[in-house]
Amino acid sequence: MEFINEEKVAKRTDSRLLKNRLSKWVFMLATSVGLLVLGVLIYRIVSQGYSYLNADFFTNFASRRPEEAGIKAAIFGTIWLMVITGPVSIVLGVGCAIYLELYAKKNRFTRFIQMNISNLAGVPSIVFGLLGLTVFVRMMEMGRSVLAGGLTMSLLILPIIVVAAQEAIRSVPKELQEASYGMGATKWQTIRRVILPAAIPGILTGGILALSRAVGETAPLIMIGALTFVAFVPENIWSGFTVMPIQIYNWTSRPQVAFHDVAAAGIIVLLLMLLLMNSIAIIIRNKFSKRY
Amino acid sequence: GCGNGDGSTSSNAEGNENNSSKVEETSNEKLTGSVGIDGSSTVFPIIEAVSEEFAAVQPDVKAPVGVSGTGGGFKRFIAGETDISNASRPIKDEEAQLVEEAGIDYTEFEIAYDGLSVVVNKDNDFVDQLTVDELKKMWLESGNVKTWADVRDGWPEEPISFFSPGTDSGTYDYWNEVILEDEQMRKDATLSEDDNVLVQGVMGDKGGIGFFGFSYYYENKDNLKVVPIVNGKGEAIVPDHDTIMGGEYEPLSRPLYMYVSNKALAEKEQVYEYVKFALENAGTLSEEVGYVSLKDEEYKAALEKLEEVSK
Amino acid sequence: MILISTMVRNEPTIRPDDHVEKKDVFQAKNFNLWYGEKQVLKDINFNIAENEVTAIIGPSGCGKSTFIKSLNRMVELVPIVKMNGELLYRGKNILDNKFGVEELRTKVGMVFQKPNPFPKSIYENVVYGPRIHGIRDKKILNEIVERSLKGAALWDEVKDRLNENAYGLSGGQQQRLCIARCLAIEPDVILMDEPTSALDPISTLKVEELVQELKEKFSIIIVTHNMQQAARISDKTAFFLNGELIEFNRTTAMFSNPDDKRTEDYITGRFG
Amino acid sequence: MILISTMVRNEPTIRPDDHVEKKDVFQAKNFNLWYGEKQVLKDINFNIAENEVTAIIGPSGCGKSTFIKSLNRMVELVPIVKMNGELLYRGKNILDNKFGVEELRTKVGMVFQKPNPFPKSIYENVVYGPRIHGIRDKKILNEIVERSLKGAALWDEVKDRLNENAYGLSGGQQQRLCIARCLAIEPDVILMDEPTSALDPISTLKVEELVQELKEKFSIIIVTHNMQQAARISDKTAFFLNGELIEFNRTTAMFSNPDDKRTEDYITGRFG
Amino acid sequence: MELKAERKSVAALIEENKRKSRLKQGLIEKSVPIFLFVMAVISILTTIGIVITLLVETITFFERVNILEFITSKEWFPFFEADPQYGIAPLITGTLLVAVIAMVVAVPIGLATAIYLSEYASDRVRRVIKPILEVLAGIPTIVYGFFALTFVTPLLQKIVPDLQFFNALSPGIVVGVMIIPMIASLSEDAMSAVPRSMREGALALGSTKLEVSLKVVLPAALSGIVAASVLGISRAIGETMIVTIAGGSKPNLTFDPTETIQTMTAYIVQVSLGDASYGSTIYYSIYAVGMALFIFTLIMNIIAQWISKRFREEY
Ligand SMILES: Nc1ncnc2c1ncn2[C@@H]1O[C@H](COP(=O)(O)OP(=O)(O)OP(=O)(O)O)[C@@H](O)[C@H]1O
Ligand SMILES: Nc1ncnc2c1ncn2[C@@H]1O[C@H](COP(=O)(O)OP(=O)(O)OP(=O)(O)O)[C@@H](O)[C@H]1O
Ligand SMILES: [Mg+2]
Ligand SMILES: [Mg+2]
Ligand SMILES: O=P([O-])([O-])[O-]
Repeated sequence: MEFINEEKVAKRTDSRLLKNRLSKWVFMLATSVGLLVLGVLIYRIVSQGYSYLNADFFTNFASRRPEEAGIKAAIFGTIWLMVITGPVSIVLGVGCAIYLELYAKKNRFTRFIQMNISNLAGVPSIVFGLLGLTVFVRMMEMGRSVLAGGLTMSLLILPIIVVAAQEAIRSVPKELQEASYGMGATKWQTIRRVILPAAIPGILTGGILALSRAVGETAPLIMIGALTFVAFVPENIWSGFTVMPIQIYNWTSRPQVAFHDVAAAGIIVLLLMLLLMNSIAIIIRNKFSKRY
Repeated sequence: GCGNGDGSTSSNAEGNENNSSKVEETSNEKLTGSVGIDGSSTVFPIIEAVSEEFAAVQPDVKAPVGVSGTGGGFKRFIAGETDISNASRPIKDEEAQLVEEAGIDYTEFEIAYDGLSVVVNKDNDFVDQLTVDELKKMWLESGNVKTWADVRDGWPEEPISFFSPGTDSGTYDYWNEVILEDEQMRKDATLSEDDNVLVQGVMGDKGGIGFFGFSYYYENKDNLKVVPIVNGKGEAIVPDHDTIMGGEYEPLSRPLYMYVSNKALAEKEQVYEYVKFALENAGTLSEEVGYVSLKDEEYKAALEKLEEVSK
Repeated sequence: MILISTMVRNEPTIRPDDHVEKKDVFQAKNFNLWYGEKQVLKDINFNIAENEVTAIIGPSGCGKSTFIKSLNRMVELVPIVKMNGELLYRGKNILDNKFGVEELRTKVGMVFQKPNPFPKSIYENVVYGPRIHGIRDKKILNEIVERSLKGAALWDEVKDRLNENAYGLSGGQQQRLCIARCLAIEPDVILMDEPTSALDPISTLKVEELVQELKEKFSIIIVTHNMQQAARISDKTAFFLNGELIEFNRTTAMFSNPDDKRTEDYITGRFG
Repeated sequence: MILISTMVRNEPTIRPDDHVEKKDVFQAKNFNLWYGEKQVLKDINFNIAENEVTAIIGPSGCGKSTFIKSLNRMVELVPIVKMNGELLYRGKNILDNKFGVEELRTKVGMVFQKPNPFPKSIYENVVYGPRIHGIRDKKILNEIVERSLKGAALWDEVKDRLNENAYGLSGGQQQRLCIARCLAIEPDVILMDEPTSALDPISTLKVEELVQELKEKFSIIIVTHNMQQAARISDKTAFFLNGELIEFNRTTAMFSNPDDKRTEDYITGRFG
Repeated sequence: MELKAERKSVAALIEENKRKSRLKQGLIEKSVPIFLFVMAVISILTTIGIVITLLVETITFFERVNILEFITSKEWFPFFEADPQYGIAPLITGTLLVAVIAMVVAVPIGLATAIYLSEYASDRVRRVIKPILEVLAGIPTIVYGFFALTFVTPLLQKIVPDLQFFNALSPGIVVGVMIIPMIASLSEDAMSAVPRSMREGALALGSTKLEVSLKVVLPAALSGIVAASVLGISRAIGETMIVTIAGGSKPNLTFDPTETIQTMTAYIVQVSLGDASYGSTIYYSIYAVGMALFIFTLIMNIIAQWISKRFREEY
């Protein structure tokens, strides 16, 4: 009872409590920096672009006249890109995740694959662009097609999907697997009927979030040379195409100031699309998160 | 311009034979297929307008336009990736040789005039005019210009920032040829294939100076100050529609070009139609996007040339 | 003063079936098991008779779960496991690699500590087993569902909501659903690993009653940490300690008069 | 036949200190507690005397942990908690909002179910409390460390590796380290929430012995699910059921002759 | 009796089916893992693809440009035919400048945000703020680039009069803002992974929330936080569009954030916008720069993984 002097402790407690109270505000302030920037960014874009946001904007192709410029080709291009990137990356990613989580022995090679995936997730997108340019566009002679773009993007988001799918699979309670094995189910039966259905929400959530990354990426498509003025909707996987970020980039680099407003309108559409995708992901996540 | 060499007819005929059936099948009314276009960023606004209008006439033909710069466009043209290559300078001899080696015959069409515009920041109130020699001194590595005072006595001792189109651009080549006379451009210039970067750069930098196609100045004339350039007669001329058309704005006025593969013209109906449409409408459209049209006779002559090579 | 014997069912010590010769469903012969380097089961020898409830008790970590998971080879889900000795199911050595685990597990069902229904409807849970074993006929499946749920004493409670998600059920109902799911493929033996430890007292009671009924048709091996439970429901009890089988005896005998000092210490709560 | 009284320490029923008037450290008066809408503690009334070991027993979910966490207001970490009534610590109502929790918790230490040392060195763990209270003097800190570790019967085992990470210790050592950490700020009361439930028998024994020693200087309130443990180490026992305090009595009295039928059922293992 | 008879029938049915499908099932069980293995290997093929792509063209590049010059020369002027200079140093300093500025912005703010979210904010607040912050990470970089150029740079020019229009500061700050959510989120994960019991232990000793956060949670989560920061650097190094648009395209060996710079990524974009053709040295140079970029980020990623593995706390 001699070291802890009650009076001293009490005195110190006051200053400790004050610091404690202040710190909350400091942390809150820091948090609001991010929110503030987001607010400013969105406010600027909306105030700049909303006047161009009408039905025509969605049904028109690009034009030299700002009033007539529309984003149709880019929207369809983006959708085409997703139609290729989504299935390819999800099938590959989930397959890889299943292998790693459920089949692979914990040996060196598995660890190597795992490490490789983490590293791949950190490779700059522009390097994927170089890969796409060299392998898909030039070597495989796909040209500047939707297919080349879609495959490049698939590889870009593959690691994200693998990691998300692995997490989803891992979060399926072990007990469920045990229950299935306990009934005499084979491994694949257990995977197909128990693990995958239970992991699907997580996989979809991760997949959609990864896809939304692909939707917003510009640099790799610049590398493989997605085209600038496109006044058509891709018809097949060999068509040339443009996507929303490229179209926006194109508009921002126009000399006419009015096009910058068009770009802002395009950004609004892009953000709405991303918002939609994220909301779907969040809904899926919330809907299924409390199941076990 | 050259390129309508002897070899053209033979390879032309060859292509025709191989694919004649296809060509005949395509109805004149409704065409399909695609036209591959790439090249100059200077020419881009015109061709974009052409493509846009063409889409109204032939909605099923895909005519996307790339912007790789003149040099970049030629590289793709040589690789056979495009049918039409836009250029803000005539094709270089080396390029022409490569095209020939690739077995591609082509035709050159002039489609409009441009006045290469030299601009400075809007707040710059002392630069009233520049001579070609001053420009050269400023832009050469060897000119040792650091501040405006180094350019002309009496100008303030403020640093200059230089903005130039990238080396793949025809504009750069033209500048290189006319102003720099093929000497080394200064290294600290910001180079960009994206002309808007140059516009923004000069706009945002008090000591900025840059040059690019007239249309980029024209669209931003409220935010930039164009510098009158002293021509051969000693007059300081501001680039505008009349001075460019009338030839007073020199030496920075230049024609803009389209290079078209003869084989594509002959084999692909849609390419032929596209080029024809372009030549018929280039005058109006180039005026609309801020360039200067050629004379009507020149377009007429070009159309005749088209008929000839695509036979 | 309370006698511990009041914990044990009031039945005559010599029970009528004592002289009936029952066959053994499982026999362990010098069975050893390691996780990696660590030996978790040491030289286990004992026979488990059919149509009886065999309880396995012992302090946490003594290897109870490991042992019953060996009986349907679920223990092999841990990759580092190594076993030797013999483990005979109805006379066949299940450690023999030629013995198909799927087949074994079809015969030897298992109920786990935490109720683990699939996140599907009640109906789908029950027909899971039959389905994976290729039974598709809707009528047969319906029949199986009804019979299994009745067998697990759950039918009356859920018959009107067979298509609702199993997670809507209470913990005790979920556990009985898991038992029903297990019954659906008509196993021979049912392994239960602390099936009531996550349940409230009333649900526990229900499951205990159910176990009593089920032993008419199945052989049941149940792990429990609750000695009173072992005393209440089992015919024989095995006491494990540090991976060794210390004592195996009729439950009544073991609880009233343990042979081994350690058994006595454990059941009187001196440790564990 | 085993008598349950063997579980209880062999001490005379009337103990020498029975007539000494001890002061109360805690008094609960009509204390109620809700988590959201659910009432978890109902009208609790009882007094906890100083320099005694008070055990709290009861089936899972009856509110034991909630109760002792109320005593140092740790329960307020659950945002939805609501309390009323009075909870007096040395005569002052701690539910009074003016009473600083930091101060209260300096006086009322707590040891948790799972050992929770900080991921720092053993030394740093012990001096954490003194440090935040402004003690910087190296010499004093060293002394505190030695005394606290000795107090927690850990000094001899760790004195040569004070700078090693606390996670290198065994579970039982970690738990004693947590006790030492708690002793370092010289509390008045020590709350313990099932402090041995994650420990092996030998470590359990050590902690139990320690508790016996500590009560000389501190008042100790200990939650346990192990009735034998309560019987072994506590002076008084409180039996909780469904949020109610069913019975509170001298431990010897309660285990040999419970007043309430439910207490009897519980300590004989009829439920829980 | 009846039950007994029926029971046999289901068990028999199963038995029967088993025999019938044994072959098919055996085949599935054997082939599925092979199939999945192939998919898993695609990730490796991708890496191999990247490495080979970069390597082959880089080697060609070094056949034309001395590798020593590449590493040691201080000038990067590839576009001048007469006397091209290929010293990657200016691109690297440009890249690092942006990355450092970004980290100066992102680490304190991201960390403070993480502390706020994990230690102070109520569950509800966290559930609202976190997804909103994640939006910051999801905004296409092209939008940020536009924002940096047209909003942040003019704003900064009012504060720092000497600021060039294209500079490292503005994109640096904006890249920093972009990676705030990444650092905040990963750090928050690391802090949330610190067991509740640790906080309770500290609180029970009379600590204030601030003390719990700074003295217990933060040190315990340190490895996760450091790993998050290293990943943040890696992200900043690889960021392309923001620096391309707002950083300028003037390779500049400087550490002055007010000057125009060019990053490695921006150079690659600059060249590919001009569509460098096969065969030119410039064309190969983007692969060499890409290789440098790849190596940089690879090292960062490996460091991050090493940190989070090596120093993973076993609570
Ligand atoms: N997957 C595993 N890997 C390594 N060791 C394990 C594994 N599972 C269990 N063990 C160890 O094997 C021993 C026996 O574990 P087991 O789960 O069989 O005990 P138990 O008697 O069932 O205990 P409880 O009553 O806690 O369930 C323990 O020491 C445990 O630590
Ligand atoms: N954070 C919480 N929010 C809501 N309800 C809670 C919370 N914590 C506990 N409860 C509920 O309060 C009741 C009492 O819980 P408490 O943890 O005090 O029980 P306990 O007697 O300590 O049980 P155990 O022996 O399992 O530790 C339980 O019904 C529990 O479900
Ligand atoms: Mg167990
Ligand atoms: Mg508790
Ligand atoms: O893009 P250019 O017109 O300058 O070649």
